[in-house]
Amino acid sequence: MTNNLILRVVSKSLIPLIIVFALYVQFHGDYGPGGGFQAGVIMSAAIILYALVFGLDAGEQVIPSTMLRILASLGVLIYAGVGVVTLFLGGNYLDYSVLGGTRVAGQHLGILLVELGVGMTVFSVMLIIFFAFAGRGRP
Amino acid sequence: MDFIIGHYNYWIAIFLMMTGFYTVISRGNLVKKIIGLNIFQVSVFLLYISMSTVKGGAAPIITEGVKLYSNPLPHVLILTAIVVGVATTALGLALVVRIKEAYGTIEEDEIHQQDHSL
Amino acid sequence: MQGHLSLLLVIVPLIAAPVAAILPRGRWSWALALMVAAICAILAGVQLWAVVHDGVISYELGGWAPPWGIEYRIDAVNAMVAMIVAGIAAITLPYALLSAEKEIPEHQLPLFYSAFLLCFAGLLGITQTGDIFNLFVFLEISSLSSYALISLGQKRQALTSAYQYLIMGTLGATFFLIGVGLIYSQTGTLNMMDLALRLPEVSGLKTVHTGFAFIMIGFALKLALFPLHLWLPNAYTYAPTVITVFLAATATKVALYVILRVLFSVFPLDFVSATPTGDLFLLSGMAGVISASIYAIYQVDVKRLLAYSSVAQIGYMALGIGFASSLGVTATIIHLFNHALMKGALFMAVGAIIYRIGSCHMDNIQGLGRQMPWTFGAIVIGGLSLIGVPGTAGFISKWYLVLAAMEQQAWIVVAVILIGSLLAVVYIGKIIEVLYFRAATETHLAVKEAPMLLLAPTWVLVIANIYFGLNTELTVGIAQRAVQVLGVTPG
Amino acid sequence: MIDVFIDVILLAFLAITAVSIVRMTNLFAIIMLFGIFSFLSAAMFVVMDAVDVAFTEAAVGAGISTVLMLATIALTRDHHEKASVSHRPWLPLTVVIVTGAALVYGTLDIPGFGDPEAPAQMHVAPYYIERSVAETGVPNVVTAVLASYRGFDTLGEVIVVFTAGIAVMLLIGGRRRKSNAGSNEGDENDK
Amino acid sequence: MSASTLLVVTLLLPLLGAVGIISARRYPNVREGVTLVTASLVAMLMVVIASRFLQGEEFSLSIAEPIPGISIAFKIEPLGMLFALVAGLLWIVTSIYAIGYMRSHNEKHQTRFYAAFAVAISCTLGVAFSANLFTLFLFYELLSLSTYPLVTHTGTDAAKKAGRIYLGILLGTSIGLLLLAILITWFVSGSVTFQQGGVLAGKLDPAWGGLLYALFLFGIGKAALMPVHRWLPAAMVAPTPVSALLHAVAVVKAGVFTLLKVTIYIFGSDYILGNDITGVLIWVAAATILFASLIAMTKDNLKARLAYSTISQLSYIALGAMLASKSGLIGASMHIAMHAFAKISLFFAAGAILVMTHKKLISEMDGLGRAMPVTFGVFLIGTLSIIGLPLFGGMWSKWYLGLGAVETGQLLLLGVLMLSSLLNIAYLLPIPVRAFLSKPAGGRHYSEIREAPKSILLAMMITSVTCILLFFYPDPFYQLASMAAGGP
Repeated sequence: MTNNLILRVVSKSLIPLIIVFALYVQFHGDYGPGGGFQAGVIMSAAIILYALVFGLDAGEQVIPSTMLRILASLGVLIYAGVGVVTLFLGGNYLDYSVLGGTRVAGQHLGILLVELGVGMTVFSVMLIIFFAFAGRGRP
Repeated sequence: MDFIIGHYNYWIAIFLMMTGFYTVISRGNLVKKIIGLNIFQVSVFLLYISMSTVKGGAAPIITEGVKLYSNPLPHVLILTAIVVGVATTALGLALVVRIKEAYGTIEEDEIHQQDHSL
Repeated sequence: MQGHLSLLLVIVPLIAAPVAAILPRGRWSWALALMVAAICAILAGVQLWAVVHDGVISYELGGWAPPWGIEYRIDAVNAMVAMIVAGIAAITLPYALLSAEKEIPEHQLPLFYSAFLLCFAGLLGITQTGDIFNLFVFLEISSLSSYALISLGQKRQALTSAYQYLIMGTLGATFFLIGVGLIYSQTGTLNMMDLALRLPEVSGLKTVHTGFAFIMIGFALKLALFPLHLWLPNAYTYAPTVITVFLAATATKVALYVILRVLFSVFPLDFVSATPTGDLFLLSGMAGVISASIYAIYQVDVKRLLAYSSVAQIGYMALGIGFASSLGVTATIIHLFNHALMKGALFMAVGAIIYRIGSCHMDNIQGLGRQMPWTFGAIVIGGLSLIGVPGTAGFISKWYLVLAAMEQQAWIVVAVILIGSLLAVVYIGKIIEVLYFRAATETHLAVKEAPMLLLAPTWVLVIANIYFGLNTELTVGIAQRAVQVLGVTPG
Repeated sequence: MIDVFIDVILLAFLAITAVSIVRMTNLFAIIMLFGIFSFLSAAMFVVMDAVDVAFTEAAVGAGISTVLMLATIALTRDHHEKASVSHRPWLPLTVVIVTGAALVYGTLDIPGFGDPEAPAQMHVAPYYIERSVAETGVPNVVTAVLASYRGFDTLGEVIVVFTAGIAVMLLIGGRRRKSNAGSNEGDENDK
Repeated sequence: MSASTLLVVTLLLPLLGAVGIISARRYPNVREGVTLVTASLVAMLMVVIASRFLQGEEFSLSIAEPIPGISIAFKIEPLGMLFALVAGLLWIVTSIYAIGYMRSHNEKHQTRFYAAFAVAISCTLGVAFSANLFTLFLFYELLSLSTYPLVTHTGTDAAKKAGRIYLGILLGTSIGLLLLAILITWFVSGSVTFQQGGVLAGKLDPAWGGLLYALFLFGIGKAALMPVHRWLPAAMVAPTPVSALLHAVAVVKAGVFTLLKVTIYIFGSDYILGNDITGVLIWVAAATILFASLIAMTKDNLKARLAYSTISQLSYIALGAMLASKSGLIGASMHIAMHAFAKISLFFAAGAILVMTHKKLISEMDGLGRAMPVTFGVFLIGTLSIIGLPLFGGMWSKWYLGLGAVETGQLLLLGVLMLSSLLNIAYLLPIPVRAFLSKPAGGRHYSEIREAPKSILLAMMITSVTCILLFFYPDPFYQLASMAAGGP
């Protein structure tokens, strides 16, 4: 189906929208439903769609697997790292209050950061899994 | 009557759980087992969320003038549980793929035959 | 400050895992894992010391006071279990280097060690936490990673065993989740101490009973308590040797710890004693000891034989719980510790044989005892400890267990324990006779003793088996302390 | 009353889907039904004011899981379950019935559906609703609890995802090896 | 050397010997040298310890205390001293014999043989010196394990089968019954330490006392009471020196020794006599004496006959123990020594015959006496000592056993003892007599048959002469025995 013109055009225009939506979900999680996890899934969906339409190799060229592996680890490290930072700033583990000037500011920043970590890991792991399954089928 | 109104939610959730549970322990097809597992878990989520709902309560997003909210804690727990669930599913399916490659089948009893006919 | 220590115990391997995953070489990841395990062992030691000397440690994660935030709460019980887990990991990893390189393809080693660290962190997380849902999360971390690790075994049965374990394990975890949900619906809290406070007033409710039952069944599955043990023999037989060693020595112990915790410190005693829990544990324990030991006798694969003996040993621990007397639980906790030592040593020794000839099937290992005297020695001493010969750690556990049984006038149980030991004599004797008193086949005359890197860790555990058979201040002392903490009524 | 109505309808659909999943043997159809099942439950979550959960369930259950299952049967290339009723069905059936009965027994004195006085609603939860904005400045209480109050759980959750990634890479990462190593040699030792 | 160091050295010496033996496996002569040196050192140490002990020195030592109140500890008391003395003295003799035997019989795995032998001795000493039931049990088990390779030495299927029966019965009874008995003892009395007068008196209802004693009686499989005697005849497939070790030096003696220890220091003779604990059980011993003798008569295989003779002789000791009267205990204790020397002479002779003529069956031995006068001379002496005629050490133990029976008014038992002596005559005496007097079958001459090698002859002479000496100088054994029995 990779040579279906309409499909290509539609998806080309669709993918950016999906990504924007993902970013919205990522950063609007504080106020509405959503957050890093959902955002990660949606973001990965964008890439998966791309890979489905333009072929697996094209998909893997967008984000090489080593890159994914590093991103996945990075996400975890960001999350856990925030905790370590709070430790060094004299708080308990993952006590964001010490991150900013005020408690609330600190909390806000902390939540933002960890959600980012979540998003990264989920996004890249979803892709890792997808590519693993899809790649297994190839001759 | 009130009792039933107040509980049918749980009971149907339990019914769903048991269909999933049954699929897991009675079926021999490895993929279907995993689907059963998913149904089992999703229904457990239903049970949790049923416990969190408050009649006339709003979604737990603080907004002006809303007094009553449903209980956010089970929501959080279930969010985590959902993620755990999908992780398990992915791992399980990956195993199924490998088993298919190694045995050429994903039917439990055929696999047993192969291992014991040796 | 001690709080931070208890936290680091979990966080260090947690942070190390992703790093290990992206390192380019297997050996680098191994070095990292080894370092982490060593650090954790030290931390666990300090924590144990601290707990024994200045009492319970409580740590508020995220700075939120329980029950609103998650709490780490360490007393003598989980401090000891954490010590076992960390210690075994630190002893297993030196062993892992060669063994794993032999059984796992090089390009997978970084991921392998990453998964190992995740499993390790998961188990520690379970022991440390004071929050029952957080416990579930870390349970899943350790479970998922162990499914993956088991599936890496060399034979294809490893895949099916891993799948079987995945299904069983997930069912167990879901049962636990259901139980937690039901309990929550009546108490509105997830913190164990808080639960202990609020359960007495609702302990009459049907919901609480059901919840209790589901939590128990869930972890009985994880513990491989007879008759829910079906996944264990396969998993232990086909997993890579290192993993078998690690899981056999730690995973079931952690599950047992959770059962102890829930049974004695979360739920009120009169509630538990009102239920038939004790008798069920006794029944399953006795059935497990006898039947699993008999199964073990008929095994032809040494790893599998030891796996069945593990089921039997779990039965002994169940007996101790069943008495619900302080003496019984003491025995259980002592055995929990000692069994980690003996099974660790035995599986390591068997692993050394596999390392040399790539199999531990009775037909292939004939007469190897003469070629590999040190390995053989380890098996003999480990076996004696398993049988419970005086002078070994195994004897101590059996001694306390039998005394506990006599205290309850439970003469049948006494008989079962002794019969179990006799059956152990038979299956250990079988291994020893094959290894030493049968002539080695020509092909095996060339086999050399296992390398130092495998022998040293094995013998550390072997010597531990003897040391803790002669000096029990540590084990018994901590066990009795733990029993006080759990608040088991004196028998 | 209307919400009760929707509620009942959804649950009925759920039940129907679940049962037909058990009964059918065409894996492809089963997976599709499962997708529907988790969509329905997502809708159910919305009805029960659990928007975040609904969102996630839709994205994961209906999305990721379904895709993965399809990928799997695409790889394993058999779309039909052997009608394996050969297993004695009464044993699992009894197990299931006993378990179900136990659960129903357990719900008998659980507080009614949506009861605001239920203990679950009384003890810990109110604290979050009252204080989260003041303490974290995040109006979405779920996010606040998820990321801050129970932030450590969420760290665990991320680790779980990561673990799954590692596991899948270990199992089916990289190209398929020609001979499934270890599958055949060494088997003579198993019986 | 201080008392405790002396004790440690004695226990460790054989182990060091074993290490030396293994490390010298390439050089047979060195290896045997090590064996002899170690054995003689041990023998000397025994004599030294015995003399210092008789001068009233205290030997005690505690190594570890695994469970509060239960320690791995050693303490020499008269009975243990007696047993250790016998074992220590006989090891050197056996070693001398073994060297000759193993070489002329050119057996395999000699290193394993000597090493295991040394370990077994060390365990025996551990049993002898143990200060409490726990320590005794520990070494009792180790003794079973360390003798297993000796029993299965030849490695034939028969040997393996024997080995299985051997371990099966010994470990089975010890774990199933003896350990249980120990646990119960601890449970009721809170102590497992051996002490004069026993620990159970007043703690255990006499009704249960008999049951507990039965647990001990059958739990101590090494004492080979019927019906747990099967392992002893089975084990005769082992090489003769091993049989010597089993029958005379270590194993069975460890069994009856344990029984005596339990009787004297756990139950206490007063407790037993006062409550008639052993009233019924004593007949088990009596029955064993008679049945074993009868079975012995039916055996044509020399070693088998000797094995059953051992079983009946052991029951003398068990019987003496259960009489629990002063003389009875003295007799029992002395019989450990007397029977040891007599029986070892018999086995040495049997082994010599086997080595030189490869004859196992008694019926084939007519006239051999002329060809091997020394060997059969030794056999004769052993026989007479077993029977218990004057001029031979065996007489003393029987004498005191008889007295014991009279003291306790058990005249029927006295009858049993006399009857069994007649049976002894019936199944042992014919062997040397026919060997010397009757003609070889088929009228041929054993011109080609010569006496056994020097070392074998030497060993046999030593033991047989000792049998006679023990008649004239029963001290120090008598002294130790009477001390053990709680007399002057």
